[in-house]
Amino acid sequence: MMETLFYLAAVIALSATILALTRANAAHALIYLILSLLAVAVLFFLMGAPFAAALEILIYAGAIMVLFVFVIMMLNLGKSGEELERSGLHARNWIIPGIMATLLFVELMYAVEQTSSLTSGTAVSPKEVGLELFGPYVLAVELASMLLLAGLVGAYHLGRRFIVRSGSDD
Amino acid sequence: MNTLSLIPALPLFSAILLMVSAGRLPKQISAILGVGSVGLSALCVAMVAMGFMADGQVREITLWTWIAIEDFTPAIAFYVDGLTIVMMSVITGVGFLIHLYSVEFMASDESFSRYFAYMNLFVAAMLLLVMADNLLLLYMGWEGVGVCSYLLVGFWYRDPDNGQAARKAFVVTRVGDTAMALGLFLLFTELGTLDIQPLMAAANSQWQVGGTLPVLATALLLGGALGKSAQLPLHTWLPDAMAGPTPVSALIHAATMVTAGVYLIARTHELFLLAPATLEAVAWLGLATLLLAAFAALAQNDIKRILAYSTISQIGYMFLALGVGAFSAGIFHLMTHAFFKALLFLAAGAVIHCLHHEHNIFRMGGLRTRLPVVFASFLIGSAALAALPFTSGFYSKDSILLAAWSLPDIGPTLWAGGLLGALLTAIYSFRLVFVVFFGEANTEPDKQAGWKMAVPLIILCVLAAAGGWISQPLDDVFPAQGHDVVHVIEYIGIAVPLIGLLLAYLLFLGKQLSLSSLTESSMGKALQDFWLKGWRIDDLYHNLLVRPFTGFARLCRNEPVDLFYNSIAGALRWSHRSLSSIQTGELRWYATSMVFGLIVLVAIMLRNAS
Amino acid sequence: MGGLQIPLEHVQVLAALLFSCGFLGLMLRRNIIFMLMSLEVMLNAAALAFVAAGARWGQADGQIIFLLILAVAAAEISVGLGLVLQIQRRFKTLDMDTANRLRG
Amino acid sequence: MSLVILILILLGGGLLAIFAQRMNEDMPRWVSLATIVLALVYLLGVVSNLPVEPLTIADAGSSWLIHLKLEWIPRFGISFELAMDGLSLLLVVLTLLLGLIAVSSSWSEINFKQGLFQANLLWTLAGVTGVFLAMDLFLFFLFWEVMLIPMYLLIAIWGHENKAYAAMKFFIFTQFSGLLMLISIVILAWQASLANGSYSYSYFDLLGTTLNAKLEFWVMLGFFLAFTVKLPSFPFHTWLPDAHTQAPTAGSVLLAGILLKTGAYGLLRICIPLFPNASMEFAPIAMALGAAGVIYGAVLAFAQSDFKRLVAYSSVSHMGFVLLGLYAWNTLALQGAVMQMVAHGVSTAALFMMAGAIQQRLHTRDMHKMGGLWHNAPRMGACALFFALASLGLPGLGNFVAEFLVLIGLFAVQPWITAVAALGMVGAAIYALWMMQLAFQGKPIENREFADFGRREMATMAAMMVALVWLGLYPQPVLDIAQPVLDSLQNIVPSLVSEAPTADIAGVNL
Repeated sequence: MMETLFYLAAVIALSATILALTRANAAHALIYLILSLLAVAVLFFLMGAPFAAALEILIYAGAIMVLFVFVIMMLNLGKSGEELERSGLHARNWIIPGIMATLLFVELMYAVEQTSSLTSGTAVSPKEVGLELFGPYVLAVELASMLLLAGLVGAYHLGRRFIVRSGSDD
Repeated sequence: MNTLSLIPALPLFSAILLMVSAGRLPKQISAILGVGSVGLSALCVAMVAMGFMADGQVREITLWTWIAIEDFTPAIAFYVDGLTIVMMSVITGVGFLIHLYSVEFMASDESFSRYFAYMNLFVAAMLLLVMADNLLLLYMGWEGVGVCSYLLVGFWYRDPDNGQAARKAFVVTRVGDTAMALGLFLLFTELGTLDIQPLMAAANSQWQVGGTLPVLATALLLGGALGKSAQLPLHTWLPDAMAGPTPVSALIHAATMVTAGVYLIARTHELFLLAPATLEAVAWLGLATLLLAAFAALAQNDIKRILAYSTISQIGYMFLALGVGAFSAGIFHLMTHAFFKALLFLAAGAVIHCLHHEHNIFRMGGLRTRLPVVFASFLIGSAALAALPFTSGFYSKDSILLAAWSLPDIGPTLWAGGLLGALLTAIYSFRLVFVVFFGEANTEPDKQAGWKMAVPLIILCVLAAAGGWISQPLDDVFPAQGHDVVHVIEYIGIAVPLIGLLLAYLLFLGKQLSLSSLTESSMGKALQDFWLKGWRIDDLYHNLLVRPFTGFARLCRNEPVDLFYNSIAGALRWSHRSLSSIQTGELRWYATSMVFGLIVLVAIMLRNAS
Repeated sequence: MGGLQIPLEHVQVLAALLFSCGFLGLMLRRNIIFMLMSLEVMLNAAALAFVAAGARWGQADGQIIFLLILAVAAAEISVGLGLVLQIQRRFKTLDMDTANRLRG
Repeated sequence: MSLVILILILLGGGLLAIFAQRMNEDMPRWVSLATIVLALVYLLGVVSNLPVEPLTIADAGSSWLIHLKLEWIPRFGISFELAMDGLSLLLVVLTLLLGLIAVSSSWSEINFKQGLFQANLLWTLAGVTGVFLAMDLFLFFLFWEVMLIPMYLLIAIWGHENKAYAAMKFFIFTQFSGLLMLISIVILAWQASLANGSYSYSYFDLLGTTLNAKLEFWVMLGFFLAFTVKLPSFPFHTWLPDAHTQAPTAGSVLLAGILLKTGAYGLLRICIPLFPNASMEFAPIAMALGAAGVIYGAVLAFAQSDFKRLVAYSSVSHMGFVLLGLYAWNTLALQGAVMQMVAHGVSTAALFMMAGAIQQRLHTRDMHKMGGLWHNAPRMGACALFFALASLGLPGLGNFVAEFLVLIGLFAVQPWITAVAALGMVGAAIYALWMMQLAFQGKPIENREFADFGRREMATMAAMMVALVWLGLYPQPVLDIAQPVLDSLQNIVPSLVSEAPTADIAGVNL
């Protein structure tokens, strides 16, 4: 039963992703993307990674997607953007990307080990993750914090100019 | 300072002084410097010559070592023997007269001092040429006179034609000079010295008569001589060189420089004696040149061009003499020719001077009474040129023909050719006299020759008439040559010029004989035109050498080698363009290429893993 | 609470599929917002693969890498969206085919 | 230390010139002049105070006068090694003298950034001096580049209408060939270290290094290309006409007068002694290139209508003689080549100065727009005539001695190539006189304002004329200075001819 749930979530994640990436309307696409992320969170949970599942929902589906929503709302894309997107989704535009993506997928398939092995089934608790994180991975944490700081500064810089001096050209 | 070194130094210093002063000196002082230095030089020559006559000693002096590298040690050194004395006397003596004459001739020219600077420089270079004790120094004089000739032919630089003539003179002779330089290289490489006397000794001891090396070396030297002496095939520059002032033509292109080739061969005659093949070639070339130039002289209208062709022709005689081994006869003719040809040129110059620069003989005429001194000079000069009996030219030409006759095998042919030349010489020289001085006057002279012109003319008249009795101190220089005097030959030699004179009289003055039927025919006209243009050898060279050269130069003008480098640059630019064209700026395109790269990388990794 | 025992390949196939889809979207879409979304999908797919691998061994490392990916995604998207705003302002469009100032 | 001080004087003078501009626009050229004079006086002082008898060393086999070696990068065996012998001395003196000429020729020509101009000029001189003195190949390469960059700036900043192209072309040609040389230097040092066990870039250590024949050839080719591009030899000469034409007068003077000589110096000092076997193999090709350069340069010089281009091509022709002389490698030819370096430096510098003076007055270099300048400027015409005659090799002037020695030396080795190269003398007559005709003779243009040479210009010209006459009539001092060096070089490489040469002259010719 739980396995069925797993495969169901997998199918949902995949189909939601595909739908998200084929929508012309950004808001619609975003909803599908959130759906996909939630489905992935379910997968995490089922694989015994509850902490990851929670963060997936909180940060990915929550914070990041909300950011998208804000931006889409600020930009007010409108009908014309939609038309443009729709025209970009012609069948002939699919050919090369399609081939490329398929090739990549085939290669990744080769990369997947053929020896059938199951996941362990043991859950890894947030505590263990925390211990590991501030133990051997503490340097990575510092790097990540640095990266986030850089992202913060960059976003502030870019956004500030947009907000404060939107009247002037550049 | 030694008298010997003063001889070339005086004109040289005068030339430098005149050049540095750059025309700031008054004309009189320039004239005194220019004429005086050559005159003093002539006096020095006279002193040296008298000393030489007294003791017969060869005089040598080394001023300083020019270059000393291992065995190569040419010095600035002079060597004066009988041959040099003859040459020096001609150069300074005739040179002095011509300088004096120039003072009047050039009196109104704005570049008066420049003229005398060049002339003095020329005299210095020419003296260097004949006095040099080694071939390198001789070569320096050789090139020096070439440059002075260039400068003086192109003296009136405003007319591009004069410049053209000057350049032609220099470049054509340079071709010969280059051959001569190669000859020097060969001589030094093989014999290890360029000092003339040791060189001759070494050649005599190391080379065999008729060997390859002597023939080659003398042929190369001959190249230089042909260029300088305007002999076939390098003679084309001389008629054009008449663009210069007339005294220049008299000094450089009649009396001295053009005979440098004769001097060279005479100076190195021991080498030439080792190479009979070259010597024979000298004779044949001389003969061909003398006939060719004589025919061309017949058809000219320009008074100076007639004289130019006659110069070429007379030098042909000298070459003929050298070729048949009659070196002293050749030098003798050189001297007498210097007298009478200088005389003719100066007289022609006087005519031109008095007729406001008229050159065409058919626009002259009847000048006999109006310019009596000039007429007398011209008459005597022409008589000597035509070798009428008892003139100087008669003695020299006669000895040449005699020497040619006495040569076995080819002798009679050479003699006959020379005789034909003598006939033609008589015809064209008296054609000149008759047309210019007799008949009706076409142009009135506007002035008379002054004393500075007249005195040189008179002195030269005496020399041209009586120069045949001067004996040259050449016995120690050249091998003795005795020939049996064949009286018949002598009589023929006397008769032929007279026949020529008669023919000229009948054709051009008395009009008893008429060539009109001949000259009117298309054939005759073509021939006349052909000769007028000097056998069209100029055209031949123009088409054969000049045009390909200029064509090639024009073709290469924009640097064909750059095509190669530009093609490299072009290839780089092309690849730059094609590479930058894939930088479309489209983000999706970049993403796609990244995917492609990823695919390839993953494929490589998979391949390595498996 | 225990986890599910699932063949690892299945999860990895899913991750690969998601990743390919993300790439496909990246190559296909002209709107930069969709491109950013595709990037998120790809990051997410990678995270999935890590988490699955962590689950295979029952270790926390997979989740830690997920955390790092999350940090990268957050930083990337904050800057990316800032850029989107700038692009919209400068080019008055989000169509990346029109905004091709990178052309060489 | 004296050699270091010499180079430092020039480098420091450059800096001083930049600062001097802040004081006064005219100051830099005075600084420049003073610097060069100081360097010259210092050099002559040093040379005259040498403990040995002036300019000849008793010590058998050694012709070196001064030698200095300091550690620099000991890890790779690179040292700061300078040395001077007669050849270097001659060339350094020539460099400084032409430096004076260059300052004089730029006296009134440069009207902006005077300080930087003079600084670049002095730095070029410093670089060239360094090239002539460096005895460590790495240091040699360094100086090789040092002289390049200020020269590039001289052309690129103060050049004429097409300066960017010319400067870039000059830079790419020399830089690329310099790169080849660097590769060769490194390979050579590496190979030597394999044999000796330790790295050294010193010329003295590398002499006599034996490489395998194939490698030696390629390494030699690297040096050869670097030096023949600089020389320049046909077919690597195409940068030269452009660079010369576009450079300011002082730049042309330096380029023609001394930068080209570094190529010849490199061949003589480095390329042939270090690789005797490969050079022997290569000599016929090098000589053919030299002869081709002589003829080609002469023909193209004739084809030009730009005064400076004409002179530039005449340089190509003249430097062909140097190449011929070097590869003939006998005393006469080598002396001729050295002589040609000196004489050509002077005569071509003078012609470029002439061109610069005309351009300054008429604002054109096109000879078809000149004509009859003799009428307006007889002094200038006389100078031009003199140097044109020098250029065509009139005996009695330095160039003739040089060309004659080269050819007479070459004849013993390669009579046929000599015959071809001798045709260059005819070509020289054609272009030199054609130049005179176009620029100075012919009908003068009416109402043309054209100032004749002034005192400063005449003094410079007169100095060069005296120098050429002296070289032409009494070249012995120069020959004597160079002789011990050439002897020692010939001890290292006895001959570049594989078989006995003179035996077959007759056979070859007929």
